[in-house]
Order: sequence, then structure tokens, then C-alpha cells
Amino acid sequence: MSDEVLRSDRPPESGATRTGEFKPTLQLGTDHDLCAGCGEPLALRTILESIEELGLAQRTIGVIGIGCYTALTSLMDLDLIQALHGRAPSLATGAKRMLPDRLFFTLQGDGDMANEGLQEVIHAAARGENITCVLLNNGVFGETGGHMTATTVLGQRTKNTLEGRDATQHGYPIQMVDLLAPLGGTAYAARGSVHDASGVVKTKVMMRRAFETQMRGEGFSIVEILTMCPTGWFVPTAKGPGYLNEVLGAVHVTGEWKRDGRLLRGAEPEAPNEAKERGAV
Amino acid sequence: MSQRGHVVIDIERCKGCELCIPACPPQVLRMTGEHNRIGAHYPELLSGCTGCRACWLVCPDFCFEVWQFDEPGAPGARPGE
Amino acid sequence: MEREVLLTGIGGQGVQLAAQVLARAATAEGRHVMSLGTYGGSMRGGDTDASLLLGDAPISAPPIVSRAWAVVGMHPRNWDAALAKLRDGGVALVNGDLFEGGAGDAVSLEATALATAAGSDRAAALVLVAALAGATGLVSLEALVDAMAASLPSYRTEHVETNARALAAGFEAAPTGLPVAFEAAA
Amino acid sequence: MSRRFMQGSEAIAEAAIAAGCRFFAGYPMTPFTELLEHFAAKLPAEGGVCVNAESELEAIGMAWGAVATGARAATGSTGQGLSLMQESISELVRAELPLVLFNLARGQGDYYQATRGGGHGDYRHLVLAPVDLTEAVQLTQLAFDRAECWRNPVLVYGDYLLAHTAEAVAIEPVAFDPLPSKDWAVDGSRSGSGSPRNLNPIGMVPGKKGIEPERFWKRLQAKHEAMAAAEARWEAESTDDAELLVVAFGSVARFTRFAVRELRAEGARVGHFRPVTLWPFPSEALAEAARGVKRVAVLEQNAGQMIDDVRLALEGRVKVVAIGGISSDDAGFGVGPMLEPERIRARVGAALAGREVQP
Repeated sequence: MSDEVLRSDRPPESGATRTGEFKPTLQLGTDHDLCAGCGEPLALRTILESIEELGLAQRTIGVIGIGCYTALTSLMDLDLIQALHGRAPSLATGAKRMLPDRLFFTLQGDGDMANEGLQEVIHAAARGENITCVLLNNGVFGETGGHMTATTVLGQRTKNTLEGRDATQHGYPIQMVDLLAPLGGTAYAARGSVHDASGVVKTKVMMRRAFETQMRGEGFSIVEILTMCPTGWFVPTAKGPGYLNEVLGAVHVTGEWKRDGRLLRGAEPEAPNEAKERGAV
Repeated sequence: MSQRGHVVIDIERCKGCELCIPACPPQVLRMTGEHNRIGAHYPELLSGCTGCRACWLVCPDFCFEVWQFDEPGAPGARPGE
Repeated sequence: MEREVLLTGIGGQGVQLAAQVLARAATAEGRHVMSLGTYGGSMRGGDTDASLLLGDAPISAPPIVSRAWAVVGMHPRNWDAALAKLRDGGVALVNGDLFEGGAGDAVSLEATALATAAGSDRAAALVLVAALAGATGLVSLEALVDAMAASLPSYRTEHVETNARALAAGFEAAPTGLPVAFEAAA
Repeated sequence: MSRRFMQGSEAIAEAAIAAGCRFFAGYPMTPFTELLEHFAAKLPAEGGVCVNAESELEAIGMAWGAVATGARAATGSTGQGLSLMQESISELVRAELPLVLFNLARGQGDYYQATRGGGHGDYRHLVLAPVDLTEAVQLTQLAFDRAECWRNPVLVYGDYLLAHTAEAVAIEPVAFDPLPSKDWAVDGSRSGSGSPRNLNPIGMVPGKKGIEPERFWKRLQAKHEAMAAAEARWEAESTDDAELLVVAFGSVARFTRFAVRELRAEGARVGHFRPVTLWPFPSEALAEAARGVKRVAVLEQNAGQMIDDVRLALEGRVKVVAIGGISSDDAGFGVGPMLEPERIRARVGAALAGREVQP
């Protein structure tokens, strides 16, 4: 590697092909106010590119929960319905029943889906509602500044678990994909992570499979995406990906959990002490 | 060093998270000491880019545009030099 | 002219169905009819009442009545309150099988026994309303049978035949000497 | 059109379907239950959908999604279930979605809930209170029309008596003026166009960072003021020479109106006023009807809620007395002992004579 610095303020004058545009086609701009190192815009890319690549742009409707990612909706060149905190699966249900040939996805955080709206998503899955629910899981309420959610891992420090989440006081984390995958109405369930480039690529594969499952009318699909929240985790921005992989990823295991209606992986019940040690920063 | 790829960096959008630095397989991105209008340091491009898009995939602020040269090492492959 | 009919009993006796059958039958015969069933949250065992207003003209009165031209008792529990609303010269009719020792001046009919003979003890309320209809000319037996068939939900249609026999039995067993409901009625 | 004998719940469901309602979601609760049953039985044959929601929260969420696609949709419950729905109702107002809601309540204790709402923020929606099945059939259709006209939820407030009373009614379609096109609805067709639709309650505009709550909500305030000016409905009778004006709404007004008609027939100078819309409350019409009366008597089946609106309308010009009160059956369903023609007549008679009525 040489230390020669190249100009990077403009494209090559000739002899080159653009292989990656600043933003996905279905994105209206690039300006957003989410924190440095946030994983949610990466998840947004996987969603928007999957819709575009499947040729579903003019047939897609998003139903958006409430969290940091809500601010991203102004970037989305999609017909959208803004839901209340936790209620996106119900809204998507009613809308999908009226327009069964459209692609519907919900976008929800862990506070939205696993705390406030847990019942909603479980029932939508059990009903086999032909929608795709996308969970952006960073284990904290990012928008309020880093508070414990139902997916916060044991030992994780948040503003209301300053000594780390302790099972005796705060209970155990809910692993959403593990919970939803076994339900009869769930056709596809997967958990990806955007902590590195290969994770982003794999997550996009999951997103496409979930959308394809829905368009084939096979039932409920869930894609959980682990996203960095260095602000809410109180870790240096550049350490976000590593923290995600080692701490959250150890509890919320990535991979496909159900495909073509077949369970692929079982959940390992975790021992509190081990996890606390693992999660302690 | 021959260039197979090139990135355009929208430095004014950069928030300085540095996620692109470890993500770059040929390690041709480096944080500058300069800062942009919001006060964030931003990456600069060194020679040796392969156009692999790893930076583009992990950038939360959509700062990267990626190009592949039709013929690596061609004269056009040294933009702005 | 308006005729008020009160039915009283306990949940599970078929009081609401009987009221609905009578109301639908009268509607089919051209009457203006309003009915209201009141019952608690539990389906069985609680108090249950039904009030019907049958008239020659649209009914502007509220669905709850203060006075009744006919009072039909399936169970003694709320009988006194219902009977207190009976107009002078009105009709009081009870299921004698469940009113031990009778019910004062009320006409008593062994409705449960008649219903059992027809195939189901659960049809006693239908026996009673058919008897009321037969005795006063309130509605015809044909209208009652048609209304009963139309009133049963899809998961109860196997009871149509038994209920029709119960209605016929009640109509035939109608006590005599009761007032005529509508002077011009058939 | 032929009359058919049916319960209020069935008549409301049929009227809603006749008005084009194609989506319903609900959770059983007495006396709302039969409304859900009738939608479940009838909607599929009309190409519609009825979802047995797992909670009232989900029911209103589903109906929200359906109405956002431009479909005519409704949900409802009993007052208790409506309590759970309040957050959604207030946000639906701000998202400007024309959802129709039914409260088949246990009595009239939900007047405040219906007209003030238990939700957050500044919001208003029409409240229609039918007196009987025939009017319920009309007002149900009106609810869908007004909801779309204003892009605002509308609540139809009935009760146990309305739900469970059966009469022969005809589902006569009501003719309405043409409505504006539903170009606000989401169907996915604007996705990828550069100008998609975003149905949200906070003034978020696609392509524009941030939200504009103040501008957005001030516009809603202006709309609600226009609704208040345009939508008041009422029924007044025998008010010209009345000394006593009786005010009641919903099913209870059927009792008071009957009593007033009987007393009128006997020569008593008593009039009757019934708000058909509880919001907007027909204040001006009431003030007009009350002109010259000695006393206004409010008979409502609760501890005294609508009486506030009556007093606000009359601004202290006339003495206002309460002659109703809480009255419940043992099950709590609101068919209390007060609801009996002779007892209601006695209360009206007492007010006419200037005697105090013990609630």
C-alpha cells in the first residue's frame, strides 16, 4: 500500500463504470440525522435495494414504527403508512388484506416490536399474515438515549441498567426470531447483522428471500437485523461493529431460522452468568 | 500501484464514524486530520482501490460512490492526479 | 293498537329464541314489531327477559315497557316483577312444570312435558309462545314455524323438526277463554 | 326496499356494508359482540374482510391499515374497548384517516370519552348518536360519508338498547353528494415516483428532513373549526311554547321523547331537544330551542356529562337541571331500572312541576 493520496471528489473522467451509487434508487436523498456509526441506514439499504431488484417498486407499501429509524422514512421513495409505536403489524395486516397483491413490510425497532408491540407481531405471525416484518435490533431504545429493551442482553449497560442488565432484576432478553420462527404461520425467519460488509450482503439475501416468500403468498416472514448503536451502547463509534458482533451477536444468533416453512436452527437457552460475563464491558 | 477501482467520497455527508476504515480489504482508506462543515473528520483515498464496495456497504451516511475501471491501470485510472 | 308481551326466564331456557320467533312471525304477518332481549354476560343461568311490542302502526314507544298485555313465565325467579306490569284483562301464562304450586291467576301449561314429548325439553319456551299465539290469535302456527326456521343459526338447524313439533304441540294445547289479541286478526 | 326484522347490530352492519364498508376488525365484548358477528358473517360475501382481532389495540390498528389504502373500513367496541383505542383514535385524526368507529356502549357513561376523548393532543371527531334502528341505518351511512368528506374519523355512539333492540327495518341507501377523490390513499403506485405518499400524524413530508408539527396541527385546527360550524345535527319538537325543555341523546331520548309526546297530548307545555351530533354539540340550535323556556332538564344515563355542554350552550341564561342519573342492571350493561317509560315520564313530570329529581 502506498501513502499516495488520490483525489476522491469526482469520478474518473473515462474508462470506468459506476458499480455503486451513493444511494439506492428508491432513496430520495442521503441527508439524515442519525448518529455516526448507526447501523439503521445500512439496513435501509438492504430493504430498498431488495425491493428495486425484485421489480416491486410500484407495488410496495411500508408501514413504519416509531424509533430513530422513523426519521429515515423521509428518505424512502415509497408509499408509507406511519404507525403508532408497536402497532405496525396490525396496520400492515389491514392494508395487506385490502391490497393482497402488494408487497408490505413493517419497519420496527426492538423497543417497538419486542416491547410495546410484542403481542401484535406474534399474532400476525400466528395468523400467517402475508407480510414481512423487519426488526432493527440494537438492544436499546436509541431514540430516548439508550435504555433497556426486551432484547437487551444480560450484562449490557443501558441508562436504566447502569450496572448491566441483571436477570434477577430485569429478566432475560427475548430472542425475537427464535420466538417467531416455530409459529405455524411463519414461513420465513432469519436474523442478519450489518456489523460488516459481508453481514450487509447476507442480510440483503435474507431480505430478498423474505419478500419472495411474501410474493409467493406463503405467509408471515420476519427478518431481524442487528444494528449498531454506539451512542446507546456508550462505546466509541468505531467499536460499534465489534461490540455488536461479540455481545449482541452472541445472544441473538445470526442465520436463517426458518425457510420454506422448515425450521433450520433451534434456540439455545442461555445461562445468565455466562452471558453476563460475556456482555460485561 | 495499479488501480482497479475508485471511490468518490461525499465528504460533507461524512459523520466521521470510521466504519469504512477497517471494512476496506486493501486498506486504502485513511481518516484525514481535516474536518468538514459539521466538524467531522473524513476518509481519504489512497492508491490500490479494488472497487470492491465494502466501504459503500458499511457507510451509514451514503458517502461513497464506487467505480470499476474497464482496464485496470489505464491512464484514466488515476483521476485527478 | 299495540300489544306488549313480556317473556321472563333464566339463561339457557330458550326465552330469547322464543321471543325472536314470535317477533319474526308477527312481522311476517304485517305487524310492526319491536323486541328487546336483556341478559347478562353469561349465556346460561342468569336472568333473561324479552319484551315485545306488536302494533298496527310504526312504534314510537321505547323498547322497554311499563305495562304488558301478556306476560309469559318460564321460571319463577323474576316472575313477580313481570307480573306487576300486567294490564287489567291481560294474559298471564306460565310453564307449570317449573312453577310449583302454580302462579296465582296465571294460566299454567305443562310446557316442558309437551316439549319433551315433541323431542326436546329445551323447546318449552317455544311451546309457551305457541300456546299464547293459539289462544289469542296473535300469530298463526305457520308463521311461527317459518320464523323459527329463519331464526335458528346455521349451527342449530338440526333442531328445526323438533322445534316445529313443539310449536304445533303448544298451539294445539292453547288454553281457551283468553282475550283476542287483535280484533281484526285472523 | 323491503323491511327485514333484525337487531340493531345487524342493521348497523348491513348499513355499513351498504355504504361500501369492506373491512372490519373487532374483539368481542357485550354489547358490541353481535356487531362483530354480523360483519364476520356478511362481509366475505361482499368481497370484504372481517378480522377477529386479538385485542382492541390490534382491531383499530388493522382498520387503520385498511382505511389507509382508501378502503372503507370500520372497527368498534364497547366503551371499555374504546378506552384502549384512544391513542390510535387521536393519531388517526392527525393522520387524517376516515375511519368509522362504533361504540355500542354500556349506557351513556362514555359521553366524555366520545366528545372529549381520552387520547393525547388536540383532536376532534364527529360523534353521531342514533335514537333508534332507523336512524342508526342512516347515521351509519352518514358516518362513512362525513369521514371521507373531512378525512377524519367519525364515531357512532350507541348502546345496549340500540344493539339489542330488534325491529323490521329497511336498509335504504342514503344518497350523498360526490366526495373528493382519494388521492391521499396508499396503494404502492407512487413508490419509486419521487413523490410518494406518507400517511403520518406529524407533518412528515417525503424528501424533506424533519417534521412540521405546528404547521400541520394548525391546519387540522382550522379543519376542525370548519367541521364544528358545518356538522351540528339535532332534532327539536314542541319547543315553540314550551316551559320545560327536555334534552336527551341516543336511546334514552326515545324514552324522553315518548314521555314528552304523551304529556303534550295531555296539554303540558313541554318540548324535546335531542342532539344527533354530540360533537359538534348543536349549541346554537339548543339555545334557540330554549328561548323562552323556564327550565331545561337534562336526562342522561350517567352521573352528569352532557349537561356540561348544555350549560355551555345556554351560557347561564336558563336554569338547567339534571333529571337522569346512573342506572344499571346487575350485569353492568346499562339497562337500569330508570329506563322504563313510566319512570321517565315521572321524572319529566317532576321537572315540569319544578320539583327536584333525585338521581
